[in-house]
Amino acid sequence: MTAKRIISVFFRYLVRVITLLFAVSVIAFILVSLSPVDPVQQYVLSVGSVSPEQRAELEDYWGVNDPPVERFGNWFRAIIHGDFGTSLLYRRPVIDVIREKFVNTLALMGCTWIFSGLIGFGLGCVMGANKNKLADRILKKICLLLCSVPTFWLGLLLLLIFSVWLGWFPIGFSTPIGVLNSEVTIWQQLHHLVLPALALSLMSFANVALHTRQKLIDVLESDYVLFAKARGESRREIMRRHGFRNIIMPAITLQFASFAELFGGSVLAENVFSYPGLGSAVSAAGLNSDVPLLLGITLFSALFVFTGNMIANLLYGAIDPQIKESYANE
Amino acid sequence: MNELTIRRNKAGQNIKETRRKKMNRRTKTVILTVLIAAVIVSALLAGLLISDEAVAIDFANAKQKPSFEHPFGTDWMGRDLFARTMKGLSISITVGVVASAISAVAAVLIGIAAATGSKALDSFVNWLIDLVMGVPHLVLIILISFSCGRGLKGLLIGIAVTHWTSLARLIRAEVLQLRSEQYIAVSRKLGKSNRWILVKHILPHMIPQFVVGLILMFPHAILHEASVSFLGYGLPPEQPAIGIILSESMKYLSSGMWWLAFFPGLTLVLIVILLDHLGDNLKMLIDPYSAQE
Amino acid sequence: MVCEHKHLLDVQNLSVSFRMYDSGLEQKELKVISDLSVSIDRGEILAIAGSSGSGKSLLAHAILGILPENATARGNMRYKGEIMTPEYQEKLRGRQIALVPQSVSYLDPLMSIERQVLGAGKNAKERKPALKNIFGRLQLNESDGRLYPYQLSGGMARRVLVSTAVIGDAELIIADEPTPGMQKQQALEALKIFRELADEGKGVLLITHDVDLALEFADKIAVFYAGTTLELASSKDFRGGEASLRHPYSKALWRAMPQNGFEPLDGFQPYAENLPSGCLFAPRCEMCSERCKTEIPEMRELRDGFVRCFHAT
Amino acid sequence: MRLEAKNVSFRYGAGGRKILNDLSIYVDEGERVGIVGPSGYGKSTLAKLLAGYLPPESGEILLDGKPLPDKGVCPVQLIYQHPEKAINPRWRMRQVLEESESLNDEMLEKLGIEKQWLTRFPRELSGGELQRFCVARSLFQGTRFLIADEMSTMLDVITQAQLWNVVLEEAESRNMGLIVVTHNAHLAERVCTRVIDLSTINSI
Repeated sequence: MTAKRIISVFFRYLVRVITLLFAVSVIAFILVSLSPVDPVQQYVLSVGSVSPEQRAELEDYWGVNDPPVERFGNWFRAIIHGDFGTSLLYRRPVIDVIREKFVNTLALMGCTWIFSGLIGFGLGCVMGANKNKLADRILKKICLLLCSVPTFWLGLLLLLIFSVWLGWFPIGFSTPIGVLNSEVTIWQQLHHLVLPALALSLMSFANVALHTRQKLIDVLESDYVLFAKARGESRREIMRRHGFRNIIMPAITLQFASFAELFGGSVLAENVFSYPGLGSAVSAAGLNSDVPLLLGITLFSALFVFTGNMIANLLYGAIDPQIKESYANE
Repeated sequence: MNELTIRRNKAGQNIKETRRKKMNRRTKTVILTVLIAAVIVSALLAGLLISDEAVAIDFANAKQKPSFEHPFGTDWMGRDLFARTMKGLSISITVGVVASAISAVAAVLIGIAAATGSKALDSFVNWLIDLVMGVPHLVLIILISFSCGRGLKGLLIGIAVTHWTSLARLIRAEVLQLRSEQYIAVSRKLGKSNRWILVKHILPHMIPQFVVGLILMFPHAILHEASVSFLGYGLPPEQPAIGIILSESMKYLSSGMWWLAFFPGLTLVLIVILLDHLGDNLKMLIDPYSAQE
Repeated sequence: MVCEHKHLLDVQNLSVSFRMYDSGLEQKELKVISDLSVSIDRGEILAIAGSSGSGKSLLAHAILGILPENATARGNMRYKGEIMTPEYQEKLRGRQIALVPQSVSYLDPLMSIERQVLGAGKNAKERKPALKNIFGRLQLNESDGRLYPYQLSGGMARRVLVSTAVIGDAELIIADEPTPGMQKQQALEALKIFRELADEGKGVLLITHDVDLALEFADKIAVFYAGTTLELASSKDFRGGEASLRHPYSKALWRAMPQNGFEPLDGFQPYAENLPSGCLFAPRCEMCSERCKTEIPEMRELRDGFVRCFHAT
Repeated sequence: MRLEAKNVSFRYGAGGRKILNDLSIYVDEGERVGIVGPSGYGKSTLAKLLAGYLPPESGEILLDGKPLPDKGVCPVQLIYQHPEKAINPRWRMRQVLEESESLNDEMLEKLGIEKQWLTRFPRELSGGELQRFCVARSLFQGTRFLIADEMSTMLDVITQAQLWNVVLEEAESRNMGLIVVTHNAHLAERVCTRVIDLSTINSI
């Protein structure tokens, strides 16, 4: 693809992402303003008593009595300048809260993403290669079972077994209690990361494995593999030249397209292990009607997912010559 | 069910042989489907019929291990866990089924509209699907639940809004492919209107997909309902939803009451697995080609 | 059918049946090829002609030993006089016996033409120098090697598929429906390569539903009907008119051709699910006797061709 | 009555190569016109234009002087090469005939369609039998012209002869116009009153 072509395709996606993000912000704002919970009242509750002037100033700040479109206008303009407002829960700018907690969530989702990708893909290949043999039937049953298990219950079980009974791992939080943030060693952080990551990975690798298995079976039952067999290619050669090549890229593309699922899963995992990432923050924000934080995280998560989808679409264009050509003469 | 089979051997003579026709797969699948459906319906009814005093607080025998009298044991307030789980399960199933029904109907309408409507409508629907799939499901459900004041209504709408997208995309692709078939073009040349073609050609093809898609949506919806109530959204705390029972059990994990977390989750998983099997079996019955394993 | 000199390929009473699920999810046994006998020698083009969808492609897959799992094959096949066990078939596939498949869907969509024609493993490097003149011989130019299958026109795809067989220097080439819906001139042009290969001493098995084309091009024709061969005749027998043919079905075929009588025979080919006992053509044959209804006629030699009928003269 | 294409041109997609260019052809009632030529030169495209399945890029298709109706029952019916693609796999064969109200004993008997086929699904019948249903379906009251696009290419020689004898008989008895698209020159000579080589009338 010529450079000019790539840029124009990238630009088209950028426009699409921007329109989608704008739509997300509009819908999120509408949903939030529909809520019967009055943000000012919520703030007063969390702060304790508030003098009438302060209340008036707060109402003005929230623009409670302005028409909704205008309120959205102010809020949106603020966001463009990077001012997401301050979080009620953490009493700090939403941006800082998100930046700090995103690192934890990224660590959790990152290793899950890699772990479930590699193990899922590997298992999927094993299952697909010996379809309906013993190994395939057993692994398939296990994967199907894992897909029907809710992530949070899985987390509870892991907590029960490894923390309560065996005591190998801490009950929760990403850093040991009572230790200042600065002194926390990397090992301690990893130590707290294992169980939530395990819980999240067990479910997502099952999905990847089943998808890969089905894709490999379709490839191995295709005409061109039959023709490769007719030309005397050994089973191993067929797997390498045709099987692997034809499923590796769709698998990678699927991995990038699964950010939404991953984020959803981490919300649950973080809550079970009270792991201080974006996931637990968004559910806490919902419970305590911390509107700015809720909107901030929603937007951020949408951006995160759209980026993944964009990479997936670009990757898909790169590997499939037919789609690459359709870009070329568009 | 005896069936006379005539098998030819090499020499050309016919060997007449009666052989008890083993119960063919079709009847086996039908029986299995009915069985699973019965179990699910009984779980649903059991939950609804359980009286309130069965789940009443009874501090006398609080924190009891699973015993014959209390198969799932009791919680820190002495409430019988088995009764609460069954009640919670029926709520989960109802919410899951209703939410899936709503989203399945929406998926069909939007899917067919996108496939049969104008190009602009089609690209708008695609954009809408990207939008809904863009925000992680749970975040969207939290937002919707927050906007409805965190009641059952918010939970239902939340799950319905996040589940229709994949089925809509599947139905849209299926209808688009069907409309390009030659027999549709022939039908037009025989003077048939678009409506006639939709009813006589396209819908009979879509109904099996729709039914199977709907059934396969139940497990996901139930899992989502449990997850959302686990996070504290959805039903008020005193209602015994599986998610709530499990989230409350977290506090008592370290004090050794493992049964509080184990059994409710297990029953939920069992119901989800049963529903998955129900979906697969129905798929085998309704649409034999695609289910040809 | 005992014969002294060894054929390149000799198929004796081959039967292939499939385990299928019908709508009622009941498992049925579908006999797609029943007691088929056919043989090919070097330097000869044998056409297997019969209506499409009656299992001819399966014969090619049976010979190569690449039938799907739910298929079972009985009867014996010999290549150069040696029984074709699965291990022997595996050694032959792609080296001694080459398949030219029907459509471009038999090419890997994500691999360039050159890499696919060269094939896998060590012999790919050996074949590299030969690639240039193979492409030349099939009117493909060097640059076509870099294309992908979806970029090929119908004609180019067919020539690429033929080149995969030619490059391997196989001795037996099986072409499965190489000229779908082509006009006579175009088809003969596309098949010219197979005549060259036959003249170089290779055996060519041409599977087609176009009887017309088979008569013009092949040396010998095996008449395929409901999964079995009814007659093996040289093409000059067919050109010689109805009298020189043996089996009543071959005669009916000859009479039904537009350029002969265009007179159709009544009745339909039987289905693989409920094949008649005895001779498969019995229900439609006017010479049908009691024996035909119960006994399967064996292939027997008649006027230096072969026929599977008790009454043929 | 005459079915006519006047100075018709066509290409697939905006950038595609022009397949038919300024082509004119006509067929009168009772005539049987063969269209022959190498495969891939636009025979099937012309058949689809004449039957109103594709709008020509330029030029027009006239039936009895008036443009072909694109709504309602079309008196010009097309029969495809692959019958299994032209029949809804989920319908029973009876429904296929009911769609054009041509399910009557006389038609079944004429086309040699056996009663027990009516309750079967398309996948349980052979190509020859399916093609008979396609022919029966298009021979309803209003049909004036029948276009057979490689109708018997996939069939064996005997089934081809059976099918054509039936179609010719019906065409004569109803004085229908027939267009026979085929790559088989022998078939064209045998069946048609007049044979046209596409390359002679297509200025490509």
